[in-house]
Amino acid sequence: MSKHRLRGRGRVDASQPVVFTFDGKPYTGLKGDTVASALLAHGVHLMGRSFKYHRPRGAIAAGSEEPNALIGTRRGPGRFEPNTRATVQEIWDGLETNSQNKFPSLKWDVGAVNDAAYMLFSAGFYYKTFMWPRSFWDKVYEPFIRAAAGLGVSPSEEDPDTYASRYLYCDLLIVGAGPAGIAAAREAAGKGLSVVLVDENSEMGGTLLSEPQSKIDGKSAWTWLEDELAALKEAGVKLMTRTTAIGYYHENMIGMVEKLTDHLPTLPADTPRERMWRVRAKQVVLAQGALEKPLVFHGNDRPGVMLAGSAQTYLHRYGVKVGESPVVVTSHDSAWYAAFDLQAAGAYVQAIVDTRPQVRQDLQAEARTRGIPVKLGHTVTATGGRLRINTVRVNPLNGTHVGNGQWIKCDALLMSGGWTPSLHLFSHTKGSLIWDDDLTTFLPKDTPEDCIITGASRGLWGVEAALKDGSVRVGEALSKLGVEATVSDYTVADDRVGTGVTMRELPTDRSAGKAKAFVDFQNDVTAKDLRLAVREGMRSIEHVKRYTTNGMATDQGKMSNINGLNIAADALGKKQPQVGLTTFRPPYTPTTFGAFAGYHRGDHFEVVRKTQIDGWAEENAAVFEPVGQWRRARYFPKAGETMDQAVARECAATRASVGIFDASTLGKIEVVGPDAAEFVNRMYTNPFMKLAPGKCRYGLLLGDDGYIRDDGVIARISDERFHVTTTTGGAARVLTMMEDYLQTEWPDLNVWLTSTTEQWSTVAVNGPNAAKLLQPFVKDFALTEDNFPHMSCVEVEVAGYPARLWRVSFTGEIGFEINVPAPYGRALWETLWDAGQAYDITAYGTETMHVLRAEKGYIIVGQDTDGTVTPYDAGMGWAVGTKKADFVGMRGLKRPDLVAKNRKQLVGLVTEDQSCLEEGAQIVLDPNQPIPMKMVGHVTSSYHQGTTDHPIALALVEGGHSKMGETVYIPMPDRTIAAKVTGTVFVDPENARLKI
Amino acid sequence: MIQIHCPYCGETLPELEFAYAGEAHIVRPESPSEQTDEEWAAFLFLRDNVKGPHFERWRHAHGCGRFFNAVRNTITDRFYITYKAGEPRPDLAKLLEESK
Amino acid sequence: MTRFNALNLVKNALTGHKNWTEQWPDSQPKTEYDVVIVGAGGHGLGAAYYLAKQHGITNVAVIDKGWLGGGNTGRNTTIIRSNYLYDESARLFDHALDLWQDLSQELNYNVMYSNRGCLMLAHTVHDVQSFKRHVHSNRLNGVDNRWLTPQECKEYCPPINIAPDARYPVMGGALQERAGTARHDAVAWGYARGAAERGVDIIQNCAVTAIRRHPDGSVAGVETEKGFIKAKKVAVSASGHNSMVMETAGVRLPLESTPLQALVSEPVKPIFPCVVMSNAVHAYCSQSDKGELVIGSGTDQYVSYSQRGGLPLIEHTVAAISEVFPIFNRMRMLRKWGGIVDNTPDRSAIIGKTPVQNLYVNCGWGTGGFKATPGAAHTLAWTVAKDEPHPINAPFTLDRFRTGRLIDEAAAAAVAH
Amino acid sequence: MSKHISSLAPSVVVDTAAAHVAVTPMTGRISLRARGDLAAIGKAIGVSLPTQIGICAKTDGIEVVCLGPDEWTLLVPLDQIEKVQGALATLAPSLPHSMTEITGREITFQIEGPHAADLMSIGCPRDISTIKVGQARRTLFDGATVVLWRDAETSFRMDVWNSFAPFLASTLETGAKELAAELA
Repeated sequence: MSKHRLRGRGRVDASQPVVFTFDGKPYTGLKGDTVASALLAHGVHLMGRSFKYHRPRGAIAAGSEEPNALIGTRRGPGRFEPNTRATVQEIWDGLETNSQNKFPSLKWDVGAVNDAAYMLFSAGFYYKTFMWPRSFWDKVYEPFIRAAAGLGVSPSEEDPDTYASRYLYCDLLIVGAGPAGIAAAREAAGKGLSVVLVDENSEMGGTLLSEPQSKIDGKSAWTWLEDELAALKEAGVKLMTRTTAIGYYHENMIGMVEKLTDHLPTLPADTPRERMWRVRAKQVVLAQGALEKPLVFHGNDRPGVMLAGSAQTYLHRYGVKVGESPVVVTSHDSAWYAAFDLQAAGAYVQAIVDTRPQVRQDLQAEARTRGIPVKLGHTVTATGGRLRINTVRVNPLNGTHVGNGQWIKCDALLMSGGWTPSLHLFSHTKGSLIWDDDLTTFLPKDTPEDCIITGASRGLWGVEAALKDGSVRVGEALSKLGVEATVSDYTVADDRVGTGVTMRELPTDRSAGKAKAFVDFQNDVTAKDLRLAVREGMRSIEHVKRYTTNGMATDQGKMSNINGLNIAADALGKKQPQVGLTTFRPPYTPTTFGAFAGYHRGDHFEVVRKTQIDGWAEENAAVFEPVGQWRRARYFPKAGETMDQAVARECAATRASVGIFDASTLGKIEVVGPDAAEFVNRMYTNPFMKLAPGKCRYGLLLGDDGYIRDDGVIARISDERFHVTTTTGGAARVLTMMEDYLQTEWPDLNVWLTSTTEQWSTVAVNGPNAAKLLQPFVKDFALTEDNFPHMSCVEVEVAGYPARLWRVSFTGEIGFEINVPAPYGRALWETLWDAGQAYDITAYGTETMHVLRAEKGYIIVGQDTDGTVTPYDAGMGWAVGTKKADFVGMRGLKRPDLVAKNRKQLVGLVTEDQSCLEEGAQIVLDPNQPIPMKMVGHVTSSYHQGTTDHPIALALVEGGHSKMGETVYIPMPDRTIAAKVTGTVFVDPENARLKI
Repeated sequence: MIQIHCPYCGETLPELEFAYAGEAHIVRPESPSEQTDEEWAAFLFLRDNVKGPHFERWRHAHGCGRFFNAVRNTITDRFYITYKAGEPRPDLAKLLEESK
Repeated sequence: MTRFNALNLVKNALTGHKNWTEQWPDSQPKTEYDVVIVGAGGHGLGAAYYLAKQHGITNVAVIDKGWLGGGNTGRNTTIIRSNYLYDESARLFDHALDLWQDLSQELNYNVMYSNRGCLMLAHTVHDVQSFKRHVHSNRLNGVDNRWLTPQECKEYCPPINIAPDARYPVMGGALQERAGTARHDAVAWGYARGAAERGVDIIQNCAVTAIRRHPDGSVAGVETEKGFIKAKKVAVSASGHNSMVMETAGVRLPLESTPLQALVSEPVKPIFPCVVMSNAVHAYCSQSDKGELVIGSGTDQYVSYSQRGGLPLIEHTVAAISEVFPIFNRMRMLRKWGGIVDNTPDRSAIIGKTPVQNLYVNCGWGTGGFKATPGAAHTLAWTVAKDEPHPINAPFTLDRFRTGRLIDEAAAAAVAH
Repeated sequence: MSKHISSLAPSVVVDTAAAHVAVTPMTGRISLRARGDLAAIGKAIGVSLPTQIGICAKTDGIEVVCLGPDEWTLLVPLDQIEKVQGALATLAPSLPHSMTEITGREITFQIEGPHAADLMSIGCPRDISTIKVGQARRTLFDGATVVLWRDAETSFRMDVWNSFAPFLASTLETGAKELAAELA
């Protein structure tokens, strides 16, 4: 049994010792301990160093609001996280922890020199200096500031754990399982509702865990708690512990993070570390309780200075005495009970120091009975001790006058500045707050959400008040849910209710300018910093916060916001609500990135769409590229080949004999109905009314602004049926755009659209031997020039599968696209592959496809166009049905700038020195001009692996169509390349190769 | 994540099933070629962007696929009403009155 | 006003910091100004500063409905860069970048401009083409931006995952070394202090409810919560609320306002040396001097002024960060917040004159307004002072939406195959 | 890398105490779009078309769900597709409609087991309990559009475009194992 542990006290399991390490030293705690409670049981208060001044710090709290006791936690390789709150982390055998922000050790930290020079590091000091010499900021000052800042160190390895998420719909969600939350749950249970009760702690009970003395309806608090939770469980209430409601989003959506494994000594299989619950509740009850406020005085941050309520928690929940000879300093009744309980547990309370001149008689009597010296109307002006408090200076207060100080020896100082309702989630709802002068705090007012707030979070103190309030307040939610609202009555004996006053900085006889009275502990913001900010013109609390960083530490102002506001308001001479409260922002407590990422990491980060032929490509060593959501085979290297070599081989083989290509990702839309032709005609620039069934036509799709959006080949299958193809990346966009026009602008048209992208696997075979390869597999249909000319389509059987066979070419060679129902795609591919061996068939990927099409001047939307290109710019005026009454984009094309002279137009480029241009390279007319140069265009596509005897490029060039034969220049970092402007067709301009 | 009532499905569903589709009741002119440049620019680009009740379109993209109209308060993000495409613009004053 | 320097800091330290003076006074509106600027963000305050400093126009009020710097100035992820594709954009943002370099000295206020470099990662073949186009265009425009291989990306920013089998493999990156970050609040405060020192009134917590016009159509002044304020000229720079304010003057804008979210992690020791942007994955990250990872999220899809934003977007953003920087998966999010951004159809700003005489606008900065702050402010001041476009802001007219002469940085990165 | 999935090769994706997930064999599917005299269509194909979105109807060998105000998906045995197509074709031109075969487009996962509904809740943002037994909905699962059929309290079918199937199979496998671990 460690020195400060009380046998038989607390909810820890004395029969289960747990060994963990802190800074390499092993400590034994008990099952149920947090790191903080276990260290405190060993008398270890020093747990960390502060952000700016590197001052020694201990745990000030016992829960998730802890700003000081932040540690690194490790579970073997890859499982390390910084800034873990020691007051929350449960211990398990083998847990490794370490202190942070210190060098070389926690006890001797050289960073503490900052503390000595603290007068320089006042609020906003860095805005006022580090400006000279100019060059020093990047090289000297900033690196120095950065290295000094930060708390723990980042993880450095990939996280081996998994994370999960789930949606949950329920009738009633209750956040916080203290007395108010449990009472609310009791009224809701057993009424046929789905009820969820959630608490961030490892066990439910809230305040009751720290106040076992109270008796509820005749039962001891802990017995009552046990019975009540069992009854709730029995009634079907979903009870969730270690689950933090992190944010309140639109319309009663609550994000909750459940910690599943951080408390376990061994990790169970298939179990995620954390799970994000996205809860949608019809009604929400917020019962998050209240947080105790520190008092603000010189030296209030020394290890051993702690919130009185937290000392109570350590005593009752963990059986740990945080000091043997504590002093209590308070402005609120509640801390008196901490003194009484500690005294009862065997400590010698040196004094109760209360800033109030008058305190309840019964408390004073009780202190007398217990033999505790009481100092009413006193203040604390200093503390002593290097790494742990050993003395406190106490002075009498006479009005505003501070009398002579007296040092009292102690080993802990328990403070209470009163309580602040926890309004974080309520504020996320955009709920309004109202200032309560009596309680000197904000209280909840209205919220637009279906949300009720109860218990201490609306300013009620005491177990009985909380129980009754929870029971009553949930009634409104129950009525809205259509069940009877019932109310239970509660009688609580030995309840501890109290009142207090709110203090700003405690009065002192020392120079206020030199006092280190901390408001935001972690960020080392003192009361004088806040006053300085106000003096410098920061009048809004947001300005004060941002100028001083008060409330911006990892506790997000839970300890500091209200104290900061009170002091700033005082400095401004205004009431608190006129100064404002900073916005509470999600998450309620710092939340693991992994919990947000959930399943979406690594292979599962985002969907990877695969064609039915993808497996063949994978087995045949394809190199893939991501294209939108798809992965596509980019090229098929043979052993030792580079991409360029592979592409050159694939290009040559296709032009020489036959190549095979998986075109399944092309978007496909079936347009069906009596008005199908009319619809396609309105959407695309080209005329489609007279396209005969069995024929295909290239189609250009514009936006109504006149710019090219997409393109593709469109086949008329029958009078009332079109098979439209789109680009791979554009498929979803185009279908949405078509649906938009159809549903919104032309609902009178009798036509329907169905996505058939994935109905078909599309195998393209191209090359002089394509027809020869394919013919034997095509049932009863001759692939001759006469019977099946270029740009035709037919429904036939291919290799035994029903198919839509197209005679189209994106390569300039004889080309076919065979569409078969998707599942047969791979079988068809393999059939053709096997038969193609006789023709040295070559599989090619997107890269070769790009080269072959560029040699023919076929554009790729999104590469040769960029959203600012018209059909005329692209040299495709032939595709515009100028005689049509209208099509999408027709009016847009006539806008002034779209008909202006000297627009960028698509041309070919051939370099004079046979070098290959870089895609994206910029083009100028005068290579000798100074920078900034007048650029006239850029290279959109460029290849050297193709079948021409020189590299080719496509480019958008100002007035390019009238610059044929002229020389333009491409200035590169090392040289300038000259190129001749040409047409865009580099291979077979007569299209002779298309003929069978 | 807001919740949206699809007037076709008759269900209130999470936003993830829906796609926003811009301001509502912007009708593509009958004869675009007769539009001036100013009129066409207004059709393409000018939007009310109101702070408060906003007429807008949504599509139940991962459900019935329909585009529909809605009035939503852009300050609270709450819907006053959703209604089918083609139905007339609801009386805003009446809607605001009812929502009180 | 006390000069900010090390000597004064030491002097004040020795006297308990009692002698620092107000950085700007709490001004009440006068009845009349030469220029009223609506919106006390970095752009508006900066414009007032340059009006006073460079154009000698000091009878100026900057009016805000809340506290100065409380809009997008105080809510952004502070990325500063100028490697834009089009000449017009590159000139505007590079002008701003030039001003950023010495802004601390100019304002005698350390805005902590840190040119730690901005690396834009390419994850697809299309990204590579697009970013190389940027690199070449920038080079010929005199804007620094260079191409890095995946290995060089990793060396520049070690947390980047360059595994070739990643869902979005890193295929390279475009690095602008002059780019970086700054302390956003300090920019607003520095301009406010500098403007106030030169006689500008900064009027906070005073909403402008309408712009009033003379019978001849020209601007007469602004109606505010504290009454009418006469003004010879009015410039509106109220990001997130420009549509409403301008509507009262009868000017409709091609804007849609959407919620934009951002978040920070808990602070850790230096681990992330630069700014990294990954457009394909939607991951934008840097590390503040305080040690927090500062992460930009996306915009929600719908028009909204709620500053609330949804959880799914944040989930996606954090997943993207973990995808590109897997070592951060066990880090924790400290807080997230929302802003309202005005988006134009071409994602470029509108700066300058409006159809209403003596009414000027500076709007439509989308998610990228912070980096432009000094440049936008400087050229807006010129335009207001001279009633004519500055050569740099001249292309950013309202009229371009009629003519079709857009500056479409978004379309230039369009994806389709 | 996730596996390849084909409706030609039905397979078990995962089998745990919480849920069993399998790829079902290929079945015939037709997307039907129509307005007007739905009774005539119902008569022609032998099953009356439900008019409320999400409602299903079933007769021998043919199952239909209403997915939109003018949209239905028909599930028919492979050898019956032509017959249904023929029956619908006779209605044109007097009754305009669109009929598109989508047999090859989709993969169907059969999801059964005591925690099948919980498994749906890991990827489906809507409230699963509002899909009553015998109904179906088009919705989202882990980012992909799916049609979710509820055949029993603990039995679902999920239709998804085939390219998304490997990704969703991985989600379902992870989830089923996770749910089983909770039971342990």
